[in-house]
Amino acid sequence: MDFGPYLLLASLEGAVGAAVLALTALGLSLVFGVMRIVNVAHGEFYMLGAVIAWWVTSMVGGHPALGFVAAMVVSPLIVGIAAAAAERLVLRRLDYDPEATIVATIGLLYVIQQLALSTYGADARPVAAPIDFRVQFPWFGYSGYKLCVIGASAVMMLAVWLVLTHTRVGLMMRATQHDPETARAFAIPVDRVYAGVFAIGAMLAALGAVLIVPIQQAHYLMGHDPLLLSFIVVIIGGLGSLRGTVLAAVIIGMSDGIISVFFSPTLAKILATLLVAFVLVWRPAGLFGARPA
Amino acid sequence: MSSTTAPQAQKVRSAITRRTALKGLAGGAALAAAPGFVPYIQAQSSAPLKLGFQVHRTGIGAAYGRWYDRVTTAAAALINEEGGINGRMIEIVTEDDGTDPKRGAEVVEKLASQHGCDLAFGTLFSHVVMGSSPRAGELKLPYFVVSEGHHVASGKLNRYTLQPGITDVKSQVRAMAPWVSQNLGKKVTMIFPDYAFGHDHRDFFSEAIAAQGGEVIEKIAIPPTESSFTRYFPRIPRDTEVIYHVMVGPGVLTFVKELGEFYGSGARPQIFGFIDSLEAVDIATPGLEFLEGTYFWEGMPRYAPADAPEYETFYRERVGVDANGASVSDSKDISTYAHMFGCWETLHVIKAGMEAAGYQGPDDRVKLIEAVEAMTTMPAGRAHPQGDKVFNGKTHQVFGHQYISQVADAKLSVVHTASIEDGMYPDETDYTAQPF
Amino acid sequence: MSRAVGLHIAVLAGLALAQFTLPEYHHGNLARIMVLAAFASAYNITFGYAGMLSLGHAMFFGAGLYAAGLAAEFGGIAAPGGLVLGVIAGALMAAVVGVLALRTTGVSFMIVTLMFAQAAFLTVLYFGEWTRGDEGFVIASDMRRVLGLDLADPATRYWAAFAVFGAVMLGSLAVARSSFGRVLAAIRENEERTRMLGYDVFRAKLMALAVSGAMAGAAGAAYALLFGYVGATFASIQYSILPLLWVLTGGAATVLGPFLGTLLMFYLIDVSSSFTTAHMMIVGFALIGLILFFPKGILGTLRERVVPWLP
Amino acid sequence: MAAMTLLETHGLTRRFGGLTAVDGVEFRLDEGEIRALIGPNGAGKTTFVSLLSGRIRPSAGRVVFAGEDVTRLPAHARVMRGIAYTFQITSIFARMTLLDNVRLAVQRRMMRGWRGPDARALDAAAMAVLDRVGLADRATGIAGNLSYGHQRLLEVAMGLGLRPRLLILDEPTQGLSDAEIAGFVDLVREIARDATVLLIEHNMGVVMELAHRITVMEMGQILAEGPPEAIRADAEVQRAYLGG
Repeated sequence: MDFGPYLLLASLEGAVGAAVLALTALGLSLVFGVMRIVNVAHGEFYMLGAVIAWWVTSMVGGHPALGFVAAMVVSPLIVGIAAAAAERLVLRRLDYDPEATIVATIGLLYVIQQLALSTYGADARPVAAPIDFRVQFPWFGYSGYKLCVIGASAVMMLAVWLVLTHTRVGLMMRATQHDPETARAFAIPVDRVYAGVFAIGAMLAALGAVLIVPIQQAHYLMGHDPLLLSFIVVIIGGLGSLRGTVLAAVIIGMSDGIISVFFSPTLAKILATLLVAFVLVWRPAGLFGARPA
Repeated sequence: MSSTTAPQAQKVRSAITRRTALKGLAGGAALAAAPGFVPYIQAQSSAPLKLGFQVHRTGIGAAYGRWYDRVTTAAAALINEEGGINGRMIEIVTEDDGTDPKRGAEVVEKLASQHGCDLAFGTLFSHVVMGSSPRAGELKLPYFVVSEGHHVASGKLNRYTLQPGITDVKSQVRAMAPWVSQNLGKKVTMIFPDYAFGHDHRDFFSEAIAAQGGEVIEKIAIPPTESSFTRYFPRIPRDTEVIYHVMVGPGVLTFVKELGEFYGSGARPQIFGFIDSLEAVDIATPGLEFLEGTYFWEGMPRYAPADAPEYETFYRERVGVDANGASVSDSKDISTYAHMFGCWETLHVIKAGMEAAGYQGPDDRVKLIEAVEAMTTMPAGRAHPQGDKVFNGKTHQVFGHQYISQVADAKLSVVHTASIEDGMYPDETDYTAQPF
Repeated sequence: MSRAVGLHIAVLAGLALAQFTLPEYHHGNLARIMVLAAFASAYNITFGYAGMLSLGHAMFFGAGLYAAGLAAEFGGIAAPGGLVLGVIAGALMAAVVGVLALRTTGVSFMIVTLMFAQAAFLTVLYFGEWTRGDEGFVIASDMRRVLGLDLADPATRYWAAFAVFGAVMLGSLAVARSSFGRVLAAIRENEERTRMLGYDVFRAKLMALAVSGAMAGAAGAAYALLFGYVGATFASIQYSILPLLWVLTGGAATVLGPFLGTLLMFYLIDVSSSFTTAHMMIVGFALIGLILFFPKGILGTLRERVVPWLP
Repeated sequence: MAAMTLLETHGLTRRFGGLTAVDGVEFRLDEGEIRALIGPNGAGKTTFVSLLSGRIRPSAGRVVFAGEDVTRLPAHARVMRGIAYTFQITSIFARMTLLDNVRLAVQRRMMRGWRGPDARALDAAAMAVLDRVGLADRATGIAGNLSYGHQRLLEVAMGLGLRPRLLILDEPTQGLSDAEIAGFVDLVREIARDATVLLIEHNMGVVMELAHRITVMEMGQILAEGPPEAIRADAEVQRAYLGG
């Protein structure tokens, strides 16, 4: 294929990847920003979102879109409740100690994964796309649903941004992020904010998963990759910086598509991983994050 | 620890004469037909024979493991119904290896030392085979793998490791080359996962197609952690006549769907894939319509042919699979039909080998291996529903027919059956020269 | 000889004697557990004593594993040489990673080590021509010999594992009781204060990481040579998390904790896998339960309540 | 006192973003003296001593200690040259015993490479230091259980364990009772017999009682310097600091 169309395709692919990644990483970033903890089980919430989406769509009959819309609502809701429960039962008791939280969420990762294996099984199962049309370019065809994913993700991120900046809930979150002690003094229920943020973080991952599941399949080990990529994005974007996260997701998503045009893909992955390590070593606040005081 | 060594050495010697005698009996069928042929009678035990089954119940191999498990259970039930082996029932002792080579080695130890199994069998994923096989060799435990890896025939493993139930990847791939080059095209682009299994395909097929006057013009290796594939497709050269794809793991369906989207309704090269890319996946899944008219390698045809022989139907029935390759209890639960017969046939080879060796207990393990090594041809039948086979005792590897099927009306139908000879290649090792 | 040293000698003596009484299966298990416990002990040096939570120790274990494996496969270097190479490879890798990663602390340190380990894992796959990637390769049996003894022989294997574990455990004990060990503990408790007492904190941490890397490399090389298989699985993330689990179970910053933790988790999985496929769930619950109720692990809790002199 | 110069700075400057916390400071400290550093909050005193001890790097300027330019030396190397620093906010090893706390300091002085001194010599030296600050009878207690005043003393003891040539005390009497302050003053006098002391202090009674000379900082610069009487009389200091 000629270089031009090739690049177009790589960019389209990159944009789809970036759209889902941004949503998922946003969840991780929000949790890190407000609660100062790293949720290693984030990828499993993503997986859970996909698995529940499969369940919902297979129970709802009729047009695939019906099941998909139901999944859009039900899946994040269940995942959010599960996350809030985990926050209550485990993280709060650890007093959100960063290292203890990592250990506990590793444990959570195994528990959720195994739960999925024993109930949902080991197969990768597809979910029908809510809309079925293909865009035929002169050089190649492209899934119309994928283009919709980009739009849907953008809308959802906009919604998150609006909630954070224009609502009382968002204000409480930002106040808690800024200084939990002072927030408490202003009668902000910090405990509930934490539980809420943790749930919302997981729900964003679940939303990303529902969007992806008509493209990829639900599988009990699918959480691994989004976790690593989200890590990368959140770090490059600056820990806790939401704008940085979205920006980094676009950069990583797009470059992942384009780098592999030039390098052996495995080599490209090695380079990308090393890049993240070096960014953290030399700019601990990430590329777009504020420099630490 | 190895207190059995000395007495074993003597039995080896007495077994050699037996083996010479067996050779005259021309193979598995005769052996199976003569269960009473035991030159000397050992103390008969009525306790069941314990066959250790190393299965992938968790980890990346779990989807395959489930069907290996079902087929093994069905085969064992059949063997027991028919009177067991040497008059003894068989008991399958199952241990999950987590599709992990470390746990695999531990499981082999556990089966041998704790459960006191007579042998171990059933491993699929190559890395688990590689991790476990040295331990089996050290424990002197016969280890029958069902992996289709080339590791056994390459000589990298040991005398205790055999693969008599399924053809290895080198043979499968070579058997495809003549038909592909004659019917689909000579300029091939390969898409494969960037690790050992994919590299085997790459190397063996490149060699085989070159021998047919064809050529691999592009090799696209996809990292094993990849979950979206479209961006690799532009690397397929325009003058490609055949795309050869083989993917494994949970991302396979995405891969095939995206390949379809990429070509869409436009002109496309011929597409030939290994069914590994769609094992346990329904061909009628939405998004796979474009596969209509493309070709697949199948280890054993998933959709029952109209003229299926009695033994094929019998096997299908016993393992609980319908004519479309799905579970009889759930039509959405597609089997790993192209591979799982290996467990069935392996158990029957074990049965034939044990009967030929007059196997009574762990002291006869060497005799069992020698008996299997002595096998040559295995005729198609209830014990070998996939078709007749030739076993190479030197390389411990079996060779069988391979099938090429075309997708038509969202079903696979066989268009070519490769001969066993198409998949033959020169021996790379001689395990029989190794001491026990 | 203090009672602390006495206790450790007694444990080693017990392990040496155990091999004459254990049934075959547990005999083999214990050999494996000792090698893995050496890996856990290596992890304990950085995590337990120096307070650095690494999520990348699989790369040091892997460095030792591949150093020994590749040396045997392509260099014709047999077991003792392979072990030495493994130690060097582990230490070297740790030193290089340390120089970079130690510029960060806390969560950043975890992620940097995780990323380096992931890059190392992918590198193994990338050079599949030599490593055979995920499938790995089997080490020829004539490479697995020490002084004419076959490492595949159960007794020899047990003694070799015992030697590696004994050396690593005594090394840990020496570190724990040395002035270097006290400095590491000081860094763990209060890094800034330690610096202002004149200690080169960076160098001390680097040294701890290198020692840990050397030990992990020894364990990796021993694993390759004793069990005959080298594969990418051992460099994957899972093998960075396992030593954390083992150390947490047994007790961080205790010399015997890593062994106890490895032993218990091994049998927990081994026994539970006989009746459930959900053994990883048990691991998950164990991690959560430990961090919630016994953050100091078994021996750490014991030390706090009963035997304060435990090193 | 025909003293030699122990420490001097030339044009020492530290900027944080747009803020210049320490601005071109020229400073000299004689061996054997007790110097007090005073100034209003935010004058840059803690930043200044942090530059001396090496905890933070200067943006410009030089630090010379005992004739050697130590500007580029990291903190731990300066400690080895003889600059000890006690933190403004108590910083001890709270989960260790007092003896262990002091041992760590003493050990550093007695170490050769990573080889420490033998246990008996180390214990004796550490006990001697604890005795000097009056904490010997609590040696086996856990540091974190001490009262605040005693923790301050332990912090000084760690400084002493290093046998420094220059001991920098950052607000050592903050939060102490009057009786504790009196004891502390005696202790500093005693320390000053074989070390130079630079102390940041807000308690003017302590300053006047202890200091040989006083340096007054304001807005990152040295406003005045001289013996206590002169500073007390200095109108500018009065305005800037004492009464405003």
